[in-house]
Amino acid sequence: MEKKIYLDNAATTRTRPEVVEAMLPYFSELYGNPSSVYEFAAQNKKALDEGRTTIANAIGAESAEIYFTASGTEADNWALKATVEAYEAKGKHIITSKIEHHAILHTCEYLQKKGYEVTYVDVDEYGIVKLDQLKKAIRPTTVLISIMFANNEIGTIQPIKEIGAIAKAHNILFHTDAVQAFGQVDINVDELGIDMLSASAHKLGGPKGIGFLYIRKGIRIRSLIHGGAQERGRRAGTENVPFAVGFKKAVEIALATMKDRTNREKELRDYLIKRVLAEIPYTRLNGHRTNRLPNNANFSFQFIEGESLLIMLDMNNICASSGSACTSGSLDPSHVLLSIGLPHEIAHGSLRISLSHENTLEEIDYTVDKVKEIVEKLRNMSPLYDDFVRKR
Amino acid sequence: MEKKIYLDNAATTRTRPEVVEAMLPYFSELYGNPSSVYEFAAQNKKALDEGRTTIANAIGAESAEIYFTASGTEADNWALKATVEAYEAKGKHIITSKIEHHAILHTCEYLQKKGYEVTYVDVDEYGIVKLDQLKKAIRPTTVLISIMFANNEIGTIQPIKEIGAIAKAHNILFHTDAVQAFGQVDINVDELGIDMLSASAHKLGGPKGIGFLYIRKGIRIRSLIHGGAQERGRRAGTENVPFAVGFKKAVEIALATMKDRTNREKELRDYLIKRVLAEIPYTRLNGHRTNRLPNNANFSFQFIEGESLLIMLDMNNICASSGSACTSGSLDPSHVLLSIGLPHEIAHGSLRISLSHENTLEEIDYTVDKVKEIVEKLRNMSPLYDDFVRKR
Amino acid sequence: MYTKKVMDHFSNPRNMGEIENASGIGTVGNAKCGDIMRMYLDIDENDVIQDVKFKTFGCGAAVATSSVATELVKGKTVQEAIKVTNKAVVEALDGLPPVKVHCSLLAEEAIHAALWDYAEKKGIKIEGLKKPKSDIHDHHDHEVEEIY
Amino acid sequence: MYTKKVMDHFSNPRNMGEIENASGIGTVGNAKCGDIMRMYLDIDENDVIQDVKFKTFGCGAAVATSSVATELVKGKTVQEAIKVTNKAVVEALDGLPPVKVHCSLLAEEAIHAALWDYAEKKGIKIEGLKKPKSDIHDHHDHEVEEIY
Ligand SMILES: Cc1ncc(COP(=O)(O)O)c(C=O)c1O
Ligand SMILES: Cc1ncc(COP(=O)(O)O)c(C=O)c1O
Repeated sequence: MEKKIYLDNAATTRTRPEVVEAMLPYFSELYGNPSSVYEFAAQNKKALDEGRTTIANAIGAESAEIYFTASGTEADNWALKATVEAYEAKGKHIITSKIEHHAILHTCEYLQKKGYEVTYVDVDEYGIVKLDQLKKAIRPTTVLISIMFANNEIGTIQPIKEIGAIAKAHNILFHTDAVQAFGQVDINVDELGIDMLSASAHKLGGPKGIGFLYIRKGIRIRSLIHGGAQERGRRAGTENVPFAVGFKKAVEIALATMKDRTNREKELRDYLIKRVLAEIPYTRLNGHRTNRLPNNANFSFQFIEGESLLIMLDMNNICASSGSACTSGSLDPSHVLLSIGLPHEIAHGSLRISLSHENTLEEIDYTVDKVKEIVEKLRNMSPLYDDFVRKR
Repeated sequence: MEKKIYLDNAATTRTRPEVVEAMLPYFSELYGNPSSVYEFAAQNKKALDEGRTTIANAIGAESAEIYFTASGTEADNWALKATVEAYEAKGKHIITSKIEHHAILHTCEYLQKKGYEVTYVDVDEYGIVKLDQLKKAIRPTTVLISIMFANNEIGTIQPIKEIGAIAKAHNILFHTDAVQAFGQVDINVDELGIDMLSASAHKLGGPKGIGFLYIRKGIRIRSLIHGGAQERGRRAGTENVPFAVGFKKAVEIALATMKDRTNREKELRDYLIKRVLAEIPYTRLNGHRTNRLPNNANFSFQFIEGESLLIMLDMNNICASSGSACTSGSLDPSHVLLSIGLPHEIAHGSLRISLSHENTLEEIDYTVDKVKEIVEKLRNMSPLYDDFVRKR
Repeated sequence: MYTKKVMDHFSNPRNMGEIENASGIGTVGNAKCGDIMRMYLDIDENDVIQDVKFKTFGCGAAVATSSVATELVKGKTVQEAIKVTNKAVVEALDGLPPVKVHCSLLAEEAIHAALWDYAEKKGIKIEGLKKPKSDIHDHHDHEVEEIY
Repeated sequence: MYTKKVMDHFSNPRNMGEIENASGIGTVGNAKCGDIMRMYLDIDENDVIQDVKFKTFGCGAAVATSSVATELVKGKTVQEAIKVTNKAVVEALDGLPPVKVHCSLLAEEAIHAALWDYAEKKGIKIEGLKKPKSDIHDHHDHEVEEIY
C-alpha cells in the first residue's frame, strides 16, 4: 500500500482535525492568561472551565473535581505521591498490580526508596488482577489501591467495580489509571467507586501534553507542582488553554461516537484476531478474549522477535508496536507479558495492534497478509524455529 | 480606542502566528509518538531534538542538557526538589531570595515542611539581591542557590554573573529562574556560571504549556515525574511535540529579533516612564531604573488601589496587571513590592505594564492619558487622598 | 469575575463624595489590607437618613459595595439602616466572588460606624448598634486555602 | 534509529541460511534476552572460510550484524577471521544505536563459537581463540540508566 496504515492508537492518536480547529483561536487571538483580571482573559478562564465541565460530565463527576495536568503520567504521579503524603498518618502502604504502566510502577519504586511499602498484586493468564490476592494484601496501613482501568499492552479491562467495592469496604482510597479506557468504555466514578482517575487527551484524538486527574470531593490532596494558584491552588503553572479546549472537543466527539465507533472497532478487531489465529500457526492472543479494549489486539508469534517484525511492517508502511511505546528501546521484554505467564522468548515476539475509527477492513486485510508473510520470513531466519522443526 | 491594547506580556504573550504555523503539521499529520520505532515517529523524535538543539544554542548549552517540561513552574519545582534529593548527603540547606516567583517560593515552603532549611535573602530598594547577605547565608550544608534572572513584577535584573561566581567559589549549585529573562536578554550559562535554568515558552511568543530545564552535564539529578523513558529517562510522559516545535520557532524569532526588538521596547518603555512620572503626581517607578527588563515598567500610584485601576483600564480596552497575574485574586499586596520596602497601602496601588514588539507609541500615549484620567478619578474617590490633601 | 450590577456600580458609583457638616462620619478598613471606606450621613430630626455619601479606597468590589450600601440606606430611618446587612448588599449586587465577600462586610461596618458617630455626636444610644471595630481585617477569607 | 547500512542488511540479509555438514557451527545469545545467533562455517583444508551462513532470532540490529559479520569473514583465513571484532562490525554498518551495540558483540561471539566448534571437531587448537561463553547476557548495556 502507498498510504500509511496507522495501527498504534494505544501509543498515541492522530489529533482530530476538529480538535485542532477548536484550539486554533486560543493561540493568537484569545491568548490571555486565565488568571488575569481583564475581560479578555475571562474568556479563557471560561474556556478552561467549560473543558473541565465536559470532562466531569463524561465520568459522572463534578467540574470542581477535575484538575488538568500535562499528561497521564503527571496525573498518575500526582495521585500516588500526593495521596501518600496527605494520608501518612494512617500508614505508608500502597497496593497496585504487576501490569501497571511505568507511570505507576516507577512512581511506586520511587516511593519505596522513600520508605513507603508497595504490594504488587499478580494477574491471571488473561491479565486480570487476582482479587483474592488483592484482598489479602490489605493492611491497616494501606492508604491507596491503584489499579489501571485497562491495560495499554494487552487491552484487558479490570473488574473496576469489584475493586472499588473492596477499597470502599476497607475505607481505602481507590485510584485508577484510565488513560487507555477513557473515551473507549463507559466510566462513572460513582457507580464504580473510583476516588481518583487519571486520563490523557492524546489517546482519544486530543493533543499530546494534556491530561487530567479526577479527585473526589473530600479527599485530602496535596500539590505535586507548587507555585501559582492555578487549578484552585492544586496544580501550579500557567494553564494550557488551547489544549484544554482541544481536550474538551476530543471528549465530546469520543462520547458522541462511542457506541458506533467501538462497535465498528470491535468488529474489525475480532476479524483481525480471527484471521491471524487461523492463518498463522504457533500464535497466541494475549489478554482477555472479551474483557478487552474495543481497539486492542495483542499477539505473540513464537520463534520470532518483535522489533524485527515491527521494522518489516514499517517497511510496508504499517505502524504498529511491540509492548508499550515507552519501553521500546529497552531490551527487556514487556513486564506485562511476563506477568501473564509468557516465557521470555515468547514475550519477545509480540505485536500490539490498536485501531482507530479511521482504520478500514482493507487495511486490516493488507496488514494480516503482511504479518503472515513477515512472520514466515523471520521464522525461516530463526534458529529457534529450526530447532523446533527438527525436534518435531 | 476600539482595538484592545495588550500591555501584559509578562503574564503571557500572544502566540506568534509563525509559531502556530510551525506547530500545525504536528497535530494531524505528523502525529506519531516519538518513542515509537517506525519511521513515521522518527520524524517527531527529530523535531523534538531539533527544538532541544535550538534552545541549547540560545543559552550556550548542549542539546543533551535541555529537558522539556510542561511549564516554567514545573522546571522550577524540578530544579529544587530533585536537587535537594540528589544532594541530601551534603546537606539540606537552600538559599533563595524574597522576591522569587511563587513557583520557587511555594516549592521552598513545601521543602521546609519536609525538613529542608531555606534562607530567603533580602533585596534592596531596587529589587537587587543583597550579595553580602547571600554570601553570609552560605553554610557547609548549602546545596543550592536559586535566584531569579529577572523579576516578573518589577523587571529588575539580578547580578547573575556575580551570584554564579559566589556559588562556584563555594562549590554550590546555582539555579536561576529565567522565565522572564529568556528571549529578552543575552544568556550564556557558561559565562554566567549557571548550573540550572528554567524557562517557559509562553513568555516569548511560544505556546502556554511548555518550558524547559537546563541541567549542566555532570549534575546528579533525579526525576520529578516518573514513568516512561522520555527525555532520556529524566522526565516521563508522552512528549508534546507540536509545542516543542513551536518553542523552537519562538526562540528562533526571539533571538533573531532580540536587538532591534528590545531596543524599540526600551524606547517605548522609557517614554512611558517619563510621561507617567512627569504627568502623574505622587507616583513612583518600582524596580531598577536601568537594570531592568526592556519591556517592563512598574508604577505605584499613591492613594489608589490597583484592581480598581485595572478594571477601569480594562473598560478602556487596556490589558495590564497589578503584581503577578498568578496572585491577582489574592488580597495580599505583592510580596515583591513589600520586599523592596513599599508600605502596604502604596504596594496596593501598583500597575505593571509589560510590552511586546506589537505595541506602538500611539498605544502608549493613549494608555498614559487613560491612566492619568483614571488615577485622578480614583483619587477623587479615595478617603486616603482626602486625608492627605487636608493635612497638607 | 464581577456581575453586571457590580460593574455598573463600580463604573458609575452612586452617592460618591462628601457631605459637609455631616451628622455622622464613619471610616473603616485599613490601607494595609487594601480597602478603606468612609461614609457620610445626613440625618434629619426624625432620624431619617436624608443623604449619604461615600469615599472608598479599594478594589472594584469595595467601590461597588459602598455605592450600593448608600442606596440601600438612603431615605431609611436609623433603625431601618442598622438592619441593612452585608447579605443585602451582596444580593443587591447579584453576588460577589467569594474572595470579595469581605467588602460587603466592610460596607455594613461603614454604615454602622457612621451611625455610631452620629449617636456619639448627639449623645444618644441607638438600640442594637455596637461600637464598630476600627479594623475589620479579620473578616478576610481567602478563597484558595494554601496547599503545599 | 538505524543507519541505511543496517536497514539494508536487515532487509536483504547476506548469507542467510544453513550449511549442511558445516565445518563448524556456533550458537550464542539466549532467547530470554531476545537474541540468538547461529553461524555455519565451511572451511577448506587451507583454513580458508569458503562459505558462511547464519540464522538469527533477534532485533533488526541482530540480523544486520549477523549479516555483515558473514561478509567480513567470508574468504578469510581462520586466523584472519578471529581478528574480526565487534568494532569492525559496527563500523561496517556505519554505527549502531548505543542500546544495540551488544548485538555486534554477539556477532563476534558467534563467529568465535563456530570456529571453536571447527577446532574441536578437527581436534586442533586455534591460536588466540577462547572458548566462547554460551550466554553473553552480561554484554548488555542499557542506554538509559534507570532514574528514580
Ligand atoms: C519569574 C517566573 N517564574 C516562573 C513562572 C511560571 O511559569 P509558567 O507559567 O510557565 O509555569 C513565571 C510566569 O508565570 C514567572 O514570571
Ligand atoms: C495505561 C497508561 N498510563 C499512563 C500513560 C501515560 O500517559 P501520557 O503519555 O499522557 O503521560 C499511558 C500512555 O502512554 C498509558 O497507556
